[in-house]
Amino acid sequence: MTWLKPSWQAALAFLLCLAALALGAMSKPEVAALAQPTATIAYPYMGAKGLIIGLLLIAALVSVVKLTPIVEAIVLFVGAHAAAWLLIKGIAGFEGTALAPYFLLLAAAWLLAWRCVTLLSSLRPSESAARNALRLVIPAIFGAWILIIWEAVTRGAGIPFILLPPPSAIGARIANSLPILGSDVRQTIFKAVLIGYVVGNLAGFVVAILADRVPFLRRGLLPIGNMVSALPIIGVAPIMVMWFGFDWPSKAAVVIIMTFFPVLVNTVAGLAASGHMERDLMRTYASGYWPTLLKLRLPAAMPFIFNALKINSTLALIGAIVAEFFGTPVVGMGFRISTEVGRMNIDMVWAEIAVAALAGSVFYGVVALIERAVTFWHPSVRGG
Amino acid sequence: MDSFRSKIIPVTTILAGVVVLWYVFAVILNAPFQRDLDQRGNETPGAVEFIGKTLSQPKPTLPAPHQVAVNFFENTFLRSVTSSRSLVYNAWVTLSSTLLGFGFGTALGIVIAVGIVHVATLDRSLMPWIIASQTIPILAVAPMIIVVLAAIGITGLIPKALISTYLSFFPVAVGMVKGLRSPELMHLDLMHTYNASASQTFWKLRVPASVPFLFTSMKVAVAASLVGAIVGELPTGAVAGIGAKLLAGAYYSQTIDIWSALVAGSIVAALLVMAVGIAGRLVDRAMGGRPA
Amino acid sequence: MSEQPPAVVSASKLGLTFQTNDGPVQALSNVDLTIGKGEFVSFIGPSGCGKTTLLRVIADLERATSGTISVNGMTPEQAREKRAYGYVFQAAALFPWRTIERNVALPLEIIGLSQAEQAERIKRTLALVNLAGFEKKYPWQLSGGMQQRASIARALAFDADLLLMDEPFGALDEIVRDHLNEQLLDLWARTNKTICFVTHSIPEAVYLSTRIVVMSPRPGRVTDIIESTLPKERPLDIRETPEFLAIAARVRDGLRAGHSYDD
Amino acid sequence: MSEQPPAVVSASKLGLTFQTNDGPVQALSNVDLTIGKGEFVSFIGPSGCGKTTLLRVIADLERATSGTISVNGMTPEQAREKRAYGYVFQAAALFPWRTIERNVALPLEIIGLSQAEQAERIKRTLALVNLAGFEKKYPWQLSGGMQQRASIARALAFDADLLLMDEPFGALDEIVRDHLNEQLLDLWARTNKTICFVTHSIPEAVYLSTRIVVMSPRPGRVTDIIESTLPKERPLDIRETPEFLAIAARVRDGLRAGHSYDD
Amino acid sequence: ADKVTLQLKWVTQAQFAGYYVAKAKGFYDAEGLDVDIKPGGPDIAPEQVIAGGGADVIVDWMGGALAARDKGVGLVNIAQPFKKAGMELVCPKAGPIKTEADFKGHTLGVWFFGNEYPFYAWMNKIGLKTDGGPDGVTVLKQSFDVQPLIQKQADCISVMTYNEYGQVLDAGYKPEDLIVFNYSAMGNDLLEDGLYTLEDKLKDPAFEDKMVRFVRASMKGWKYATENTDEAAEIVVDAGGQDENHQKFMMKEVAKLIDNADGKLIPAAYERTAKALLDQKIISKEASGAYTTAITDKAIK
Ligand SMILES: Nc1ncnc2c1ncn2[C@@H]1O[C@H](COP(=O)(O)OP(=O)(O)OP(=O)(O)O)[C@@H](O)[C@H]1O
Ligand SMILES: Nc1ncnc2c1ncn2[C@@H]1O[C@H](COP(=O)(O)OP(=O)(O)OP(=O)(O)O)[C@@H](O)[C@H]1O
Ligand SMILES: Cc1ncc(C[n+]2csc(CCO)c2C)c(N)n1
Ligand SMILES: [Mg+2]
Ligand SMILES: [Mg+2]
Repeated sequence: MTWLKPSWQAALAFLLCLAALALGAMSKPEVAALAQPTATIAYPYMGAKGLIIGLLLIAALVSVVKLTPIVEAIVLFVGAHAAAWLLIKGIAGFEGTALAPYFLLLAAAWLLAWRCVTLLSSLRPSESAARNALRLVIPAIFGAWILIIWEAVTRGAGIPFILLPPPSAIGARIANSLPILGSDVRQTIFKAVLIGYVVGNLAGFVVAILADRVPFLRRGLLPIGNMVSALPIIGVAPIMVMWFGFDWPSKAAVVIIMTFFPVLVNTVAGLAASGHMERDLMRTYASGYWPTLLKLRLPAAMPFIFNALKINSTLALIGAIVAEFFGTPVVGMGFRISTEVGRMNIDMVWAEIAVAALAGSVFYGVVALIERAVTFWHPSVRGG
Repeated sequence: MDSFRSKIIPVTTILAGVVVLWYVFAVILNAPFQRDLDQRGNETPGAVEFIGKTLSQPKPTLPAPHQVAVNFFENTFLRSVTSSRSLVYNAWVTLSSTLLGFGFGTALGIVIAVGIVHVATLDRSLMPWIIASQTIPILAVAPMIIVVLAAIGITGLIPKALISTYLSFFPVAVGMVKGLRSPELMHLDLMHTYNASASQTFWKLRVPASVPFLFTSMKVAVAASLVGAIVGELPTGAVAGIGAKLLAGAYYSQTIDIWSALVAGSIVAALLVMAVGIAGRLVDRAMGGRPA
Repeated sequence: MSEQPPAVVSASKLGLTFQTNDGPVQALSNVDLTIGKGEFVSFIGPSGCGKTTLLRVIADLERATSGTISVNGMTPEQAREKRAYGYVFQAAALFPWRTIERNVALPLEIIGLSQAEQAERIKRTLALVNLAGFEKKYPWQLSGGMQQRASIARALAFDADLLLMDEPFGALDEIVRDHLNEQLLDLWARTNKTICFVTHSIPEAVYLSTRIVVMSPRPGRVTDIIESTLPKERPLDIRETPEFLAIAARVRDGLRAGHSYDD
Repeated sequence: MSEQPPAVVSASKLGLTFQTNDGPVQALSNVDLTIGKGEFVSFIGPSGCGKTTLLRVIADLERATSGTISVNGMTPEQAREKRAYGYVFQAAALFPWRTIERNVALPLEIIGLSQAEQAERIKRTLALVNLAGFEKKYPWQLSGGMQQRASIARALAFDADLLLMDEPFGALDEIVRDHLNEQLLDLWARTNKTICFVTHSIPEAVYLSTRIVVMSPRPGRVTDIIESTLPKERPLDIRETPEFLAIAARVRDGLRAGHSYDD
Repeated sequence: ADKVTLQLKWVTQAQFAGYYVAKAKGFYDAEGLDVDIKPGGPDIAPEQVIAGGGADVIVDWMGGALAARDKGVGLVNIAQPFKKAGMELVCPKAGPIKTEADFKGHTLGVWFFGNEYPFYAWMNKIGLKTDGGPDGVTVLKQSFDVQPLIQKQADCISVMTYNEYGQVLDAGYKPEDLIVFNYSAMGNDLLEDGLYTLEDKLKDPAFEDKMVRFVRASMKGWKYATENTDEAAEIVVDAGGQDENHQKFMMKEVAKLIDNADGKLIPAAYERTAKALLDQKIISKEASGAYTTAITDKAIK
């Protein structure tokens, strides 16, 4: 028994800090300043370098000491995030001048955050409030680090704004373009996506049932259904614009075509998923086609059908957005994206993408919640 | 083969129905333009002649099936398969990046699913971000991906295949997470009593149990992968492939070309999906699947 | 009612061969059997001899490959479509997405009973199998024996004139089993149902049946049919009478004769 | 070996409560039990009394919510990780995508036996349960009893020192059951395994066991533990001896006392 | 030979014939250059490609280049082969629009992706709102083809003289059936196809010399193309251009925009372009240093 416990993340973070110390200067101006000690050259991290490295080293050290996981997680959380904050704040005004130690320290902070997430996900609190909090905190830290690394790297390495703007710029853009984003969301999501999603899923479902009910259609419709599967949006979108006009109905039509196939395939597979004995049971009741479908085969098919609904929740969004590249009124998320790329307002493009990602995640989350409620009996939900 | 023969009649009947409907719509959709044209030319054709004209416009709104068929036939059988105008050649270009992307995508999807099922950290943190990633419109980021990859010297098949990968891994990941979690609890308990390692439980129980989910997801994924390959052809200069044909057709309003490229794409899709289906049935049979 | 009760099940030269990946398996061969209305017939025989298969043929879940069979004078298919029988499977076959009471309600919904009638039958049959209080539980929250009892309740609630029961009491303890045996006899006596009952327990078969069909394995044949001479009224302690034991001995001999073990 | 055989299973004040949608269900309460090495302990009790749950706690498939339990002096988890026991589930739990012989091979693959050793064990155990000739069949091609026997073969092939068997012979006819009872006793005598055995058959429990644990339902409690005075050598006809019948009667009384039926 | 990568703004077509001719005729080889011509596509932004290091020089419209410059990508115009703009708005005579005064309340098709600036500058100039209200015009984002006109989804659509205008004619319209608003003719034109490179790289004399040679050979290509339009169109088709007849039409029309093939930028046109962009807040500050005549001065003597 010792009071130490090993953690490869902490050890590696420790090494990275030492390497950063050994390499010295954090940025090009600092090199210049060191080369000409007499001149007064401003450079980043004049005072903060020691603080950053110190924070990281302390957090790394504390995390190998046997503590309660909560305390350790808090220390890691504070250390990693404070260091990251100092790093990003320090580079302001010196974008594109960062040298290796900057990235090493960033990596060290990230490793500690990783260790923190690992710790948190191994916690099994008994109160449900704490469990729910963890459910949110873990993906939040993970996501925050995607943003932190993105911000630090784009700024540190000076990646051109029109290739990839830092998240802070995107955030600022979102904050002051809310009305535009709102009207785009209304046009694309509340009209095209939702209507297309509902109709497309229903269509796929109905065709699957038809094919199941009528053997003639099964043999005829399924191969043709397969052909619809890859009607590529770029081919179909212009045609839909021709047929249904410029406004959202043509986009909804594209969404219908895109969402049709996953539901078709999954419903067909799901309808084959009920057990033999259960089907025999229904036969003994001389249960007709529809009662058997309703009471046995559809419930058993639900895990498959929900897979399709989940896949479609993101597919519908992609479809509607991409369809807007091919002729629209001057509103909509796809319209905005393609227009603002042309105007080199890449931050606006990413703002729309961020909104799309958020909307898609909410959409998916809602579908997943309904799935849990409907297929509560399936082993994948009951635990396994 | 027997099942093949039993399919011929239904498929042809339904196709015939589709073709008839198609003709009707072709007349309806092409009529306004024809009327305009006749008006400007001061012509007053009879009904039959008018319908004939709507079905033989060079750039119709909806080409008639025979126009597409002729174009498809010419571009498929009358051109050398190495010609850039041959549909066979273009389909092959698209197919190769589809298959590569599908391979990557399936592998990536499975790896992600395995990670999510086995590693609590990933289960909690990764899934929301994968979902978010899927809502990023590919056509918007595809050019950036291509630019970035070109900057680090990757060009040719791989960038297109990566876009296919991006679209196809998600259905596989979603399906496999479900599939790998679908073994019955008693079977998991059984493996537990043997103190089977995670990898043994994975290979001997989770994988076989996930097979129906895997093949269903792969059908969706292979279709998505084809869409990705076609989309990926645009920002790479659209030099060859079904996507390039679609784009060229769209750019010059050659609707007949568009439709014959669409038909080619659909046939490729149907073949791919059926191939996955057949593979699924073979695997099912090898696993002692009970006839329904 | 006529003097000669009409045959409910009548099979002649019945045979069934399964085609499997490594060759055909003959599960039934040359089965001749007539079951009259109101009879209680038990099937007993070694594991794998074809009892389940025979029941499944009667129920039109399997098609015989030779011979003929009629149920209520019709083909099994017509009889099934007329909802001529209730079936208790060897495994419980409960739907995991339905609570116990909804599982019992399943056949009642299908035949379209009123809500009130459904509720009444559910309550009655669940009480009968001693599962009152477990109405709202899901199948995976019950023990093996409780699941089996729920499946019995489901078949009883269906209330068909012919009951096909495949080892319904296999997973039950002696006391519950005795209780259900009594209940079943009571039900049978009251309602004049015809019951085909697969069991592995010789005392159970003798206690319940008017006739006992002894089968032997591979290919499943009927080796003996034993008419019970016991009265219709059967208290539990009839099982200690010499008459009972004599019949049991005869069944045991029939079984042993057909069995493949030589020890 | 020491004079006092070390406890293989030792439970004290064991309790387990399931949380369900409509309130907690107490499946085990205050179970005190010690099982020594080489014992053959039967568990008997009404359906739903917690026999399966107790076995699952021993096997580390369920975590007790109160009290303590150790297996071979370790926690159940450590014991499981040492592959201390083989388990026969109440249902067969065969993998539908594996043939019978591959199903039996499953645990052998997991512990990493050589192909030859696997083949030998498969052949031996399948013959033991009289399934020779069915190696290449898939589970759905077997009868209920044959599936159960395949699952017994799988557990026996695993060859652990502690065997946990949950109604392994429930779906078998008397003769196969007698045969397997003898085989099991023989195996037990030969190998000095410890066996925990759930059954609903009083004669089976008395015939096999060195000790019989009688349980009563809701919440599952141990109401009686009966030491068998029968010799270790037990021919089948020992079941007609007065000594045997006396023990059986005592078990029956214990069962009846704990039972919820009042009839 | 020195390697040069040229990123086009659109797919291979006669709009870029000068470069394909220069390559096919060996003009680049003669200058010791090995030029890789990368076709563009819908929504591929040449500005992004060059910023990402994927090209040395790009073909771009001035509007896009200035917008990128405003965002910190130091694009500089080194040559301006297209002197006049090819963009115009066409309306069927049978429709409601005869003059600028008729626009109010109607639907006009416009390309976006950086091609919308001339249109908005024009509307700005004649004081029409573009928000779809009754006293403004409704704007449609137009796709690649002329369907909106044929289908009457828009009252007027944008065309390039050398491309979509031909398609309108192909569709059965005769020039006398159409009302045309040509941006150059109205004096509303913004500079179209020019060659742009990064100013940082241009500071390197070796690179500058390479660009001088590149521009010299390219303009030689343009000169040859304008003089031999059919041959140039065939070269384009060989390089992957679609539809030979259409390319021949396009080459003839493009030739009208080239004018003298000296690639020299006209500062007045530049000023007008820059001002229009600033007025519309496409760029946030006055553009400066966005072009240099040094290259063309050295290339074409
Ligand atoms: N997963 C579960 N969730 C909730 N309750 C459960 C669960 N498993 C078992 N129970 C309850 O625990 C009690 C004991 O069940 P157990 O399976 O141990 O009974 P058993 O003695 O094995 O009965 P049987 O002889 O019928 O198999 C039962 O009342 C059952 O309803
Ligand atoms: N679907 C099937 N395919 C192939 N063979 C089968 C099938 N079903 C049953 N059999 C075979 O038919 C024979 C009889 O099986 P059946 O289920 O009728 O036995 P049983 O008498 O009910 O036995 P048990 O008492 O064990 O349930 C067995 O040898 C079995 O292997
Ligand atoms: C999305 C989009 N749609 C249409 C065009 C039309 N277009 C084709 S070529 C050309 C001239 C510039 O090269 C123009 C304006 C475009 N560029 N981008
Ligand atoms: Mg059976
Ligand atoms: Mg049990």
